[in-house]
Amino acid sequence: MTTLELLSEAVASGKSKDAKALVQRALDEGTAPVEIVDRALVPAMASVGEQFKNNLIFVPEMLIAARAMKEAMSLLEPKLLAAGITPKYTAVIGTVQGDLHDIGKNLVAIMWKGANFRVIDLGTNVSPAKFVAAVVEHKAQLVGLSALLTTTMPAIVETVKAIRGGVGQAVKIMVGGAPVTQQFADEIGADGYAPDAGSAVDRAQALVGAA
Amino acid sequence: MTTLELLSEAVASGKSKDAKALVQRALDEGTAPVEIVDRALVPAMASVGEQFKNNLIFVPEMLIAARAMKEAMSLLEPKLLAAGITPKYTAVIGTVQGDLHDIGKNLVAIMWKGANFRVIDLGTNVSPAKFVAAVVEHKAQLVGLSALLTTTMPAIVETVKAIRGGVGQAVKIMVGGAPVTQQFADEIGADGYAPDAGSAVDRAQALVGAA
Amino acid sequence: MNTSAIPAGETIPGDGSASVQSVAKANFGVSVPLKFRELAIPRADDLLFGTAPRPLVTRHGLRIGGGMVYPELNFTLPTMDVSAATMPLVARHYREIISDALRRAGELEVPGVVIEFETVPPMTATPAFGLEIVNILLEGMEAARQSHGLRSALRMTPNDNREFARPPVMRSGEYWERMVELFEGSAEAGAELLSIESVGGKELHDEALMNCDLGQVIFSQCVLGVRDMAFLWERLCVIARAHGAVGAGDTACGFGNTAMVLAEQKMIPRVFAAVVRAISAVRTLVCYEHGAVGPGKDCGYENPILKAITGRPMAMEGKTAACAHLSPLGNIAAAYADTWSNESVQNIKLLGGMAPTCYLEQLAYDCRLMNRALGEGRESALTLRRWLVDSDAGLDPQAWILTPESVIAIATAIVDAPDHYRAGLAAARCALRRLKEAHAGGRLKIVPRELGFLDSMERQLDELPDAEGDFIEQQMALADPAKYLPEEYGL
Amino acid sequence: MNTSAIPAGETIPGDGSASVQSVAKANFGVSVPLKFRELAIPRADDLLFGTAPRPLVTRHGLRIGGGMVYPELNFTLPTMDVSAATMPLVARHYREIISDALRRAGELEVPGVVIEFETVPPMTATPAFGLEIVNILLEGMEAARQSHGLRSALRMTPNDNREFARPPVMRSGEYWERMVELFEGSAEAGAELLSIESVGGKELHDEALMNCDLGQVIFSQCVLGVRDMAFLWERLCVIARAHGAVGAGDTACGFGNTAMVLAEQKMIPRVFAAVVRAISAVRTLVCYEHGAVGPGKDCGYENPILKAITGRPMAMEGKTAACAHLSPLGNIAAAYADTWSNESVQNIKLLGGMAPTCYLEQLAYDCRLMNRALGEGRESALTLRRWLVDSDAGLDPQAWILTPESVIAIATAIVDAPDHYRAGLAAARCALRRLKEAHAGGRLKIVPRELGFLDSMERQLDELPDAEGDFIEQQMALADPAKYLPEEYGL
Ligand SMILES: [Zn+2]
Ligand SMILES: [Zn+2]
Ligand SMILES: [Zn+2]
Repeated sequence: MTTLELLSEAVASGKSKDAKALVQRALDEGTAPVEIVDRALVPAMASVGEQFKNNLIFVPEMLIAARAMKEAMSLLEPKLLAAGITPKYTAVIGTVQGDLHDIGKNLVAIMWKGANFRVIDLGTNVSPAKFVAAVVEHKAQLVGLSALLTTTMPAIVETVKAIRGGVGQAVKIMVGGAPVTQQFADEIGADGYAPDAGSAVDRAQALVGAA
Repeated sequence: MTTLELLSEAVASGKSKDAKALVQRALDEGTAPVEIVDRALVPAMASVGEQFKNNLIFVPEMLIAARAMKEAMSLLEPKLLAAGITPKYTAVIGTVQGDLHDIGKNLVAIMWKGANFRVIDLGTNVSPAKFVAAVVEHKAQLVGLSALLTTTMPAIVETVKAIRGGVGQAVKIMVGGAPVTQQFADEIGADGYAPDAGSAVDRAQALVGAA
Repeated sequence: MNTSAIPAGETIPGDGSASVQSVAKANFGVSVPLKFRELAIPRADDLLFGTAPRPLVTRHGLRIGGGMVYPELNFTLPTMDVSAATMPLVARHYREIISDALRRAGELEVPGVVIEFETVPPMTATPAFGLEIVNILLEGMEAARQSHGLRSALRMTPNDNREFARPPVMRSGEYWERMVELFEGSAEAGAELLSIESVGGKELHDEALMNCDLGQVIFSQCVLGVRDMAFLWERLCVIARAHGAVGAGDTACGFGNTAMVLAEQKMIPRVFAAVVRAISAVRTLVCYEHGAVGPGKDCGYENPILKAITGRPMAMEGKTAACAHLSPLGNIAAAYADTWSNESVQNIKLLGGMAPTCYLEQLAYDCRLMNRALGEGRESALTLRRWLVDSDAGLDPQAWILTPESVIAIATAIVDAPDHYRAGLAAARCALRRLKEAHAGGRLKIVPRELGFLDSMERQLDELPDAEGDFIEQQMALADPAKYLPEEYGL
Repeated sequence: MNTSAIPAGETIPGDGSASVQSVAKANFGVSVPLKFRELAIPRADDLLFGTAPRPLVTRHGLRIGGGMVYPELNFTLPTMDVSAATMPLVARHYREIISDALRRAGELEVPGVVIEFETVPPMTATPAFGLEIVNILLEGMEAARQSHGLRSALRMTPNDNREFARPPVMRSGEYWERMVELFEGSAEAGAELLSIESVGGKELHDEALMNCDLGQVIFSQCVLGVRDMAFLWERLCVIARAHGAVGAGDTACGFGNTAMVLAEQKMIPRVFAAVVRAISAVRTLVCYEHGAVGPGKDCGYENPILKAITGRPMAMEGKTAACAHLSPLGNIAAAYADTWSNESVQNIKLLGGMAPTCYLEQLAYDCRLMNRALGEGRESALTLRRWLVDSDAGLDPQAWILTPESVIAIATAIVDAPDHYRAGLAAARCALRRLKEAHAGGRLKIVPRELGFLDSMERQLDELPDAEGDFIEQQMALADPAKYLPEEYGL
């Protein structure tokens, strides 16, 4: 196996130390940082995401892979930054105002990062204005709104309105969370809906044209 | 007991023959037709409606009273008509397009008649245009829309729109039927909602200002 | 048809060759003797959920009535209209329903599930709409079978649109033809169990209920309804045979359940609704006389009586159909269920998930409980049946006539009668007698303002003539001639 | 508190005089020994629905745990926000819910009903909103009692808003004060059963679940949660006593049920969720150590363990809470229910009526069945319990740890431990051992990709120190210090 293949395997199986060492070896072998990302790290996380989506692995297993990816990236990021290379797509994500639930939102954030999105996580109980400001500031192509309470679904509506009022159709809006349905997403003019974290990556990539 | 009291009792207990005879006796005694209606028949049916609403009697018991009322009226109507006296309020009622259920609608029609409304029953599967035409033709103060299927609730919405478009706020619109809720009535701009036939009379009278 | 020639353990046939056109026109105006002359289940203790003398084996091996109760899931659209413009959304709903509900069924490891597709009127009026959904459901069912081995069968129940004509045209015309077309297409596509909630006679029955008029009730159901069902079910069973499907069963939904709902709303007395239910068994029986093999339609609370008569498996619904209607029969209905149904629920979101999936889960657990008792053997199953029956029987006359002893008594009264009219009369008398006895013995609660109706119903029955011909003449004189077309019933 | 001094058959007291301010500040940072040192129900065959050694008698005479299972109805608003502007509409919803559901309860002649009012966050944040609804519900309940003799009791469950501060402030400040205000006002208005789904420790527990980290699970629940509940429940019981109400119970909803839902979504292994459930019993137990008398909160699936330890009645929910969440515990949960709940359903229209009314009906029939079995005596009730348990136990690890034998084993492990930390450890070990044994013996199905977690959980437990002090030190070093405030737990 090549170094990149070994690296990919190390990340997918969550071996942080091995991953870091293999990144160093690949760099030593003269592989360009962007190639290490595109040919080893992103495919590794894509495969992990796929296994997760198909219920072959659980969240903790995905999380250790994500951690290995992060370790690997810690060596690469300064070099990519120096070369002016950043992820192609930026996503803003948060739980809407009045709602504190973040498990689903956190999972989606992790999976988007694995798919090489830059993810700005605004946390929970986020006001519409804060969403709009973040989309503008980070030039996001995608924004993800999450809610778990039925009492906070109106806050999704308000947030969608605020984003459309602020930046129009320029940003794709995805919504999710236990009480949200495709029908609700359609009605409020969101661009996408994902019933679970597993399908949120495909949907996001399709929306921004990365699929 | 006076003749009018006896008549009232005969109607309430559904004795058609007695009721007819007692109307004749009252007329013979020189009581004015309009007084017979107002002081014997309407109170009798109001008491029957009240008993029905409070679950003290069943529909068949209400129906025989309504039949006795009808018998009694058959003697009075020509005289009232000749004197130019007609019921003060006219109501149009029907089951909306695409729906055939009429039990509830029929009951409401009977109860409204008992409360001395003139009732134009358009039957079932009634188009919005037909509702509008009937409201205009009969100068109705009230229109009742009924639906039982969830697939025909959109037809209620269409019918309300058509009526508002045709005659504006001039007519009060009541809606009812199994899938209908107060919330739905509010949302579509209906004036009233009754969860059951028993409460449809009070609601109708309040709406037209007869209560 | 010689019913004793039907083999126990009916299997859905591979294919057939007869066609709906080949059924000779018969004169249904003449009095037809009952075909079932004895009970398939003569003893009350053999009337049991999950167990039928003549079980039905489906293509994928569900043995309905063969020792296990299966969930039967029903669902419908949220509030919306159905037209060419909305069909993409309609299709999406059904795709979502079937994949989500069957995924859950797989997770709960149900041993099999019956899916019922009951159309809304526009889907019968435009069979292409209905067929599109049939195919979506069958695909979803096949996907679930392949991915996690979930066995299922599709029950197809087109809405009976014939009453859209007023007065209804029952045997020809647009409504009839489109309905037949949908039946044909569905059976061809793979729907295995053909069912209907047929409406023959309903055009007079609604008013009969409002007037608590037992003569008109019997006329609507046992004269008009019986003749319509004979005509209809002959043809449905031809269609079924031609495509390797079966005629499953009908229901007196528009009759017995309308009465029950009116009674729940305190519009008519419960004792009256109870007698109407007993009468309705005679009408629904006709589908089995003309080839239906079960499972009878879920909402037919007369099904226990028909199970006793025919030995066929029956779908039942009770407490877990509260999503579709409230009832006084929540537990007792389960005592006889071979499939256990939620009747109908809209595809709307509940906190726990989409409503059809939530109800699938509830049905699955109900069935698990019944199947545990069945798995321990007959004595255990009878213990559970006793609790289910005693739970409801004493509190409502409609429940009382569904006790095993009432069921056997009414079923016996029916098979002992010479024709459908007198069977209806006998069923009514039997039900009335059982209500009176139970109330007198303190075993059944009847509220005071209903008591007078027991006697008035008896008086009504006493005034009905003995011979069907006289009865028909008497009742036709009373019925509103603008409301129905006697010739559509061969009268 | 000397638990052996509690009289059997607790009755809700008339009134009291202590005040919430009078509770002395205690140092909850030190290890607290468990108060329950033996099981109130030591034999598996005495663990039974409708039956608790220490029943609770309510003001209007419900005897919860006294030989009968009562429905406990829960409901919430449709999708809408709650603010001063929408309160008239909010009030209309609750008025409609209570009158419609109790009318149906009366028609079904339920022997009594518990109504739970669980607030949404804005109703705790603005206690006047919550109190307006409390009064509406109490009026509706009183009206039903007067018009058709329906007995009921109100359980008040304010949403625990303390986590709205991040990191959460547990013992003071706006969120705490408004919540106490709502508890006070509700008890004063007549809410009889005070409950809460308290959130102490949840701020670390969510991540512990995601990582399947048992050390952090035990730290969150048995160190943080236990200390928070001791603080909280001391005060709630003072409020209750002051107004003649009782502290009913808490639940590990945000812990055990979050794990269960994540397992249903295949996010984390079911075996892990099962062990989390066992651990959660230690946390929830604390409310009973500090004066709660039951019925424990419906969604606490750890309640059977707590019933065994405390002898207090428990609310349970299962299949008929599918409206609120799917679960693998649909039937087995009923085996221990003293009240039987639907957890929560929105006030939306189903075809059969408003959803809370439909669910009231379903609960009523479920309870009728259990009460029939109970009415026949202990052997019959144990027969039904056997079916309920066997229905689910072998199919899911979370169900397996709720078999009567598992419940007694885990309960015993807890009361034998010297303190809450070691009780959590013992509960986890016991649950793990039972899962392994059952799987090895072929009695419990565990899917292959979960099997590895059995060993990895055991390894995790082996790495935890013996002494609580060492454990706290170890886990605090691992926890994200930005997420919680140790001093809010007396650490
Ligand atoms: Zn039906
Ligand atoms: Zn909960
Ligand atoms: Zn609850």
